[in-house]
Amino acid sequence: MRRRRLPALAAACLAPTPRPGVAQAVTGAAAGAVDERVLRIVAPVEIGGLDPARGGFIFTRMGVVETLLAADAEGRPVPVLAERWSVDAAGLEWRFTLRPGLRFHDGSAVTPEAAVASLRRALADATALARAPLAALDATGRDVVIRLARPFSILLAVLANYGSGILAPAAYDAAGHVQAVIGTGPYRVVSITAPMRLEVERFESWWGPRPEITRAVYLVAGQGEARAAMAESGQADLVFGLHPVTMARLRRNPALEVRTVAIPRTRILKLNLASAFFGSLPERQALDLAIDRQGIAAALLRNPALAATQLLPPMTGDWHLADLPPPGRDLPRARALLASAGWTPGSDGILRDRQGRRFRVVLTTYSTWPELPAIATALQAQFREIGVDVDVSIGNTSDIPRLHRDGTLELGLMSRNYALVPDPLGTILTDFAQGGSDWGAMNWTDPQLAAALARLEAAAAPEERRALAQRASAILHEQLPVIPIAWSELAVAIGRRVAHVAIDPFETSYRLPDMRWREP
Amino acid sequence: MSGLAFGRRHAALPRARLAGAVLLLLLLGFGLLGPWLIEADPARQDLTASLAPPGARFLLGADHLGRSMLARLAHAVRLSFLLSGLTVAAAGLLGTVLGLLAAWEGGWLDRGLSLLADTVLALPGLLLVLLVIAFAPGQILPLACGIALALWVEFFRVTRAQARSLLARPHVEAARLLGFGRAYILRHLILPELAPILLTLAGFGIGGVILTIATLSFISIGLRPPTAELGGMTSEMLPYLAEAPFQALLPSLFVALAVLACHLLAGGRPR
Amino acid sequence: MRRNAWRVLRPLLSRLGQAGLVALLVGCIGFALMHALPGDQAFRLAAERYGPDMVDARAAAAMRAELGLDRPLAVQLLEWLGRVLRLDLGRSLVTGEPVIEELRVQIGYTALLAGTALPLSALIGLPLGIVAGLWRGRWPDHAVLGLSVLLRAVPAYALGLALMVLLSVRLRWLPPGGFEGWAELVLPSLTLALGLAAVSSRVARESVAAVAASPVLVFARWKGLSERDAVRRHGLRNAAIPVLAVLGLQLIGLVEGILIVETLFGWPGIGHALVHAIFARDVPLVQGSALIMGLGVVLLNAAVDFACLLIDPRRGRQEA
Amino acid sequence: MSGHVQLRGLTVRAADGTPLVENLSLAARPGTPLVLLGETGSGKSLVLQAIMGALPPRLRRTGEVVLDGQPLPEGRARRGLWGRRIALLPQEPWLALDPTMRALAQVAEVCRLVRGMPPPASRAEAERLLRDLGLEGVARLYPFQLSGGMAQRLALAVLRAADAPLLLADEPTKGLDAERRDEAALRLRDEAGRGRTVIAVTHDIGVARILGGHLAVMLEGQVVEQGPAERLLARPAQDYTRRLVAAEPAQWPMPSAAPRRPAGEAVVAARRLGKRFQGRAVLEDVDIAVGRGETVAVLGPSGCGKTTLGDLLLGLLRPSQGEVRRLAGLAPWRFQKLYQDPPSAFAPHQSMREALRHLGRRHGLAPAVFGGLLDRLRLPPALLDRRPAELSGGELQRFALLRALALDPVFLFADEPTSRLDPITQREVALLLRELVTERDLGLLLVTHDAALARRMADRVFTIEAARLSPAGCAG
Repeated sequence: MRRRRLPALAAACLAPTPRPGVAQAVTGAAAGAVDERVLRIVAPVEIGGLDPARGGFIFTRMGVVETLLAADAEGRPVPVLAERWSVDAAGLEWRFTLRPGLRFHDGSAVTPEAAVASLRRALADATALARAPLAALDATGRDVVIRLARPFSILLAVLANYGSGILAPAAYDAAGHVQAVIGTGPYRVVSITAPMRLEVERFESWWGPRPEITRAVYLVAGQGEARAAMAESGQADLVFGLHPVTMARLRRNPALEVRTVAIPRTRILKLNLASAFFGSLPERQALDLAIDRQGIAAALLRNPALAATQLLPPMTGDWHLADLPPPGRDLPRARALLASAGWTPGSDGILRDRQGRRFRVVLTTYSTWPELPAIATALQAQFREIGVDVDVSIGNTSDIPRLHRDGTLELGLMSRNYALVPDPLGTILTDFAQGGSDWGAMNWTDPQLAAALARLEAAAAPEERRALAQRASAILHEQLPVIPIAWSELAVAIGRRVAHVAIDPFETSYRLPDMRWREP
Repeated sequence: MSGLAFGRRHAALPRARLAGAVLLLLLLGFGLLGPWLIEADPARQDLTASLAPPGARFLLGADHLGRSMLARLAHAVRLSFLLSGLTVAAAGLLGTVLGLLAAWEGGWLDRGLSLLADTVLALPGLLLVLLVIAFAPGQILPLACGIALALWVEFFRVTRAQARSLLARPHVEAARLLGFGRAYILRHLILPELAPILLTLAGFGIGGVILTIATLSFISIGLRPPTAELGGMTSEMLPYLAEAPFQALLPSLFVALAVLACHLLAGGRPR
Repeated sequence: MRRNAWRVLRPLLSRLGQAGLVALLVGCIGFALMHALPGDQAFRLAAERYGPDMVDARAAAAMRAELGLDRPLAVQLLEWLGRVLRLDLGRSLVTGEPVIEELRVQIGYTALLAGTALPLSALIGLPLGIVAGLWRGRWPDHAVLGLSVLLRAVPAYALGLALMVLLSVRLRWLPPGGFEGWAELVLPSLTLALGLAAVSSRVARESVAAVAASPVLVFARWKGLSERDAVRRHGLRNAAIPVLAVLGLQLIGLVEGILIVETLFGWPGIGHALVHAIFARDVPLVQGSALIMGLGVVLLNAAVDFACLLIDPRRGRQEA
Repeated sequence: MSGHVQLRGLTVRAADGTPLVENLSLAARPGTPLVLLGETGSGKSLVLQAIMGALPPRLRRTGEVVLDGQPLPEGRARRGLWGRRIALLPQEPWLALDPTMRALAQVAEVCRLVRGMPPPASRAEAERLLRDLGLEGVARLYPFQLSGGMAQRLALAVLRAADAPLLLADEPTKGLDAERRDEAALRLRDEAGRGRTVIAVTHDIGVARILGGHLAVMLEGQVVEQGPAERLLARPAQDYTRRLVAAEPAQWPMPSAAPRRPAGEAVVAARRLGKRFQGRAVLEDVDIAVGRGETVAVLGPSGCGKTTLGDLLLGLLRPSQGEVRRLAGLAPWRFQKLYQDPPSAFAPHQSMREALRHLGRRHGLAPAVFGGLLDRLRLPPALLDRRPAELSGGELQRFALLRALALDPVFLFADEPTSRLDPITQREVALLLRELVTERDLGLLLVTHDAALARRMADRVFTIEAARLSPAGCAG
């Protein structure tokens, strides 16, 4: 289908000079046979900016920007820009050797110096890499050399994070702002209409096998209904961020394939253990027992298997405790636990402690994930049954870290991604070591867990890692610093035209180079 | 007067108004009496009954969380009318007072207020609403204040224009000459003439506010759950349109009915 | 001649004053409210910039330091006003791009949407209104009234969704989202236009009904003109004057509609930008986009003023 | 040119069957105007509408209208005669002319669309028609830029363009001041002189006198008397006609011939008074004083600034220069005003009783005060419960007098107090006012455009011309 480039026309009228950065135009037609077909991806996440550290995940997913290495579906490191790497015996000096003959999209060569420059920028920003204990960062010969202050077992996972993407020196302006996304990936930017649209075309000098898809567009549609309609009308080939309810409808559509992949993301309740309500374990256990996870998973998420038995889902391997019983709701036990903690029901059914204070807490959540407000409402009613009065406050994503910082958060319902770096340890470390963090525990420390995590951070042997991870998960399960509610799955509606679609559970890439057009 | 003035009135209008009044009364009755008569708790959930069709247990079916639609609708209608009534009252009061002031004082005050009103009109009303709501998300009063802040202009403009022409009329001048003070002129000469127009405006306003709240809920700035409110329910239920069209459309239907009633009652005149 | 020039200049000057006030008000309201709001601006900005998974206190601290958010408010406000005078709207706090650059593309899209929706609404609303006004009290009048009330009773987003489901999912005539060609423009502009037409058809109907009963049209008939000539030559133009004046007011509805429609259809316009900027506490972008929208309304109102001057010779000459 | 019209048993009934025009049989022929004279509500306008076939939809007509021996067709077919055979000069033509179209175009379009002339010829013809009526200067002006008289001539030019043999005129002088009124009436007579059949409707005897021709006096839907105008106006046979003729100001009794008391102390006096509106001087260097028990009349065409003068004296307007001095030590409400349009001077939703009760409460007046005044002004107490819309102009004007007199005024500014009233009522109200001046020792400033009225009412008469006040000459 040929579309007239209408907005370009409109934009051209108003913007006589080409903008560097946001509307970069790349001249030079793709070599070889011209394939008119354009792969269209529709997702809810807007393009926040050009910097890999900020909203850069779009460019990594679309295959524009690459990292030194990536993770496979099991989270194991695979080479990308670095063809191999090595570490010294002390686990402190890492050496990454770049592939020979790498080119940036502007034709310039990829040098270790350029890679180091990009990594330095990542270090200076709020990225995953910035949390690693880096002592020095150098380029020698074809190698990028990273020296650590102490052993850090998840360095490879951190380097696979989009924030560690490598851009050409020409991508930065004098002040160090990213003015154009000049990466190394299989696709290069044709145009960006921030924050809604990104168009890419095949980069003919990519180091890997030549992809079949020549052009692709990333289009943002914020409304779930609009996204579903775009899938149904055949306007999009891949649609991400489907509402669980619409999934059922789309499944009935013969022109679509709806695929779901379990992802290491969990909806959890964050509790302030310093508050008067959740300080003792029986209180937390009571809340845990009051939750009807099966009901929530079935009615709101439309997949009973998503009811969380524990914090980390099965796909996290070492971290998942295999033999836990399915979650059960037990209101009498919950009430008994609360009574043991000194809470007795008042005349209105709401619990009171010995000072007569009501068990009334504010549950803070946000609507970036559309299911969260609904889950919060369900929890509100379920907690009401054991005499806990919950006030739901729906705000912005940033409310949870903010309230964490000023200590006023009581209950937070949130969706936490445990694979920001492909190894869950990266996230678990920040969330549960050292008294918790913005998206983790609040005012809770467990020396045993801290010790286990510290050993994990340094340890290397797989057998020991597994034991430690299991130990850590067991502690989290028993102590309940956060209460898991439901796991997540990534749902994608796939149109007729494309084949060989692979869904990355770590959401780092759309795997465009692997896709093929289905012959008509 | 020559005979030309005969028979120009539309016979249809009073009938439409009557229909609007009846509809409004029915809705109000549902909203006021419903919560008393219907024993079901609008917040009570039964996740196993999610989206249950209308039947013996749920007369109008259940929503996605298994709550009684009937109970929720009754509470929602009451709240929506209360909220929009409150908002329109606040906006109407502010707009009318300022409009009278501008018409009466004239001069700089008039010009200043008019310019301000025009300017507020030029701003996106939603901006004001969003900003005020952001002070206390999910609460009723800021929501009402925010909408009122955008709504007063309409009352101001109409009041000012009407009051200006009224104040220039001989009977007001005569009243002044006869020794009547401002209070008398306002109370006995201006307000009785303004009242029907302001009521019409209020009717449209109430309908508009219900829509605005529904729209705000749609971009997830509404009232806190589990508050039952028509706009919030509309957007809450929207994803379930394909699975449970009846329950999903009910709140929208009530919004439409409420707005329709207000419009019919206010008369077919545009603002 | 001087009087004639004044006739044109005076409304323009008054609109210019209004534009100035819009700028000032947008600056101050945006500023005062944004800073008085609960919630930490740095956290909000970080949430928008780094994404929901990456926002934390560290990101917020980085934002705070980078943007100088801890300077005195008065300094920040004066700085903004000073820059506006130099036509510099500053940089978006979220993306770091100049606001004017961010808005430039979006203005184009919004202008495109509004520019399509307005004529479309006129095309829908005016003929319906004229028919209703000429056949007042009879069935076409009632039908148009019912349609208009119905359209005004349905929230804009519900209307948009209904059109989306009907025209793109069921009938597959139009794409439901995106913004790449004329086809994608149809649904959002139709949604907007229907909402506007609901009002403009009523205005047109009242205006036509008033003119139809006015001595002007009666005299035109008495002169011997046929009904068609009478309506065409004396009815429509006189009826157009109030319609045009109300059109100015309609622009306000346009602004509201644009916010909703752009959000619903993911149209990358200025309304969409404004909603996002408000959520993210991106003050320069809020100020910039609200300013542009406000000035746009003022500009369009000035155009309406001018059109009124053109078709209504009484305008501006009344004092003479 | 043909144009013989006969009305045979014309009857118009309201929807409930009440006759509004009853069994009217009249004839009109070219050259001799037929004038229907009567008060508001006498049904005279309905006769014209019945001839046009433009009666309001709920009225029923019986009887026949015959034009040149043929009964006029009904319904849509009658419409085809509009402009071509029958033309109707509208009341207040400045409202009926298209405000957005230039004068010439309004005439030319009739030539083109009704008579089918080609555009250039239409323009030439229109220019000729305007010239004939002395309107050559206004071809490019819009109706709102024309004076009332000019607008009336323009409307006439429009009708002439279609050249219909039958010209109907509905209150052709409504809203015009005295001079323009005579001019308009003369022009209409001129139309008849050109061989047209003219049927005019008026409540103004002066207009009927100028038009001449055949006069029919109507009362409550019936013709009470008819005949040649000259004879009828000179020797009316019916009582009603007699009263109507006597109601012309020129026929009123002169103020008592006895030497009038010298005017008392000045209640209001102005020195070197001037007023400018937007740079334009409306009044300049005006010296005027009104004494107790004295009536001062100010005469002038509409828009000359006479109302402004009154408002300045009352203090409703601030003078641009000079000063106004009112009798010291009096409450402001001892200076009162009577308005031109009586209904607009009352709050539309208040009954008279309510309005007076409020007034009494405000000033602590005993109910007896109002009782006495009701008797004096011959207002039946039954009217007290009516609202302004349910009262006639004369009754309202007397209520206006009542509420003013209740405050024991020393000065009264009467702004054309009788110009909107029917002739007989006008006479009653005006003479009542004259009596009250002496009785109450009032200072009265009367503003009017009717010279005869001024002379019958006032001790001193001034005219305003070019913003300056001067004593009126002996003429008029």
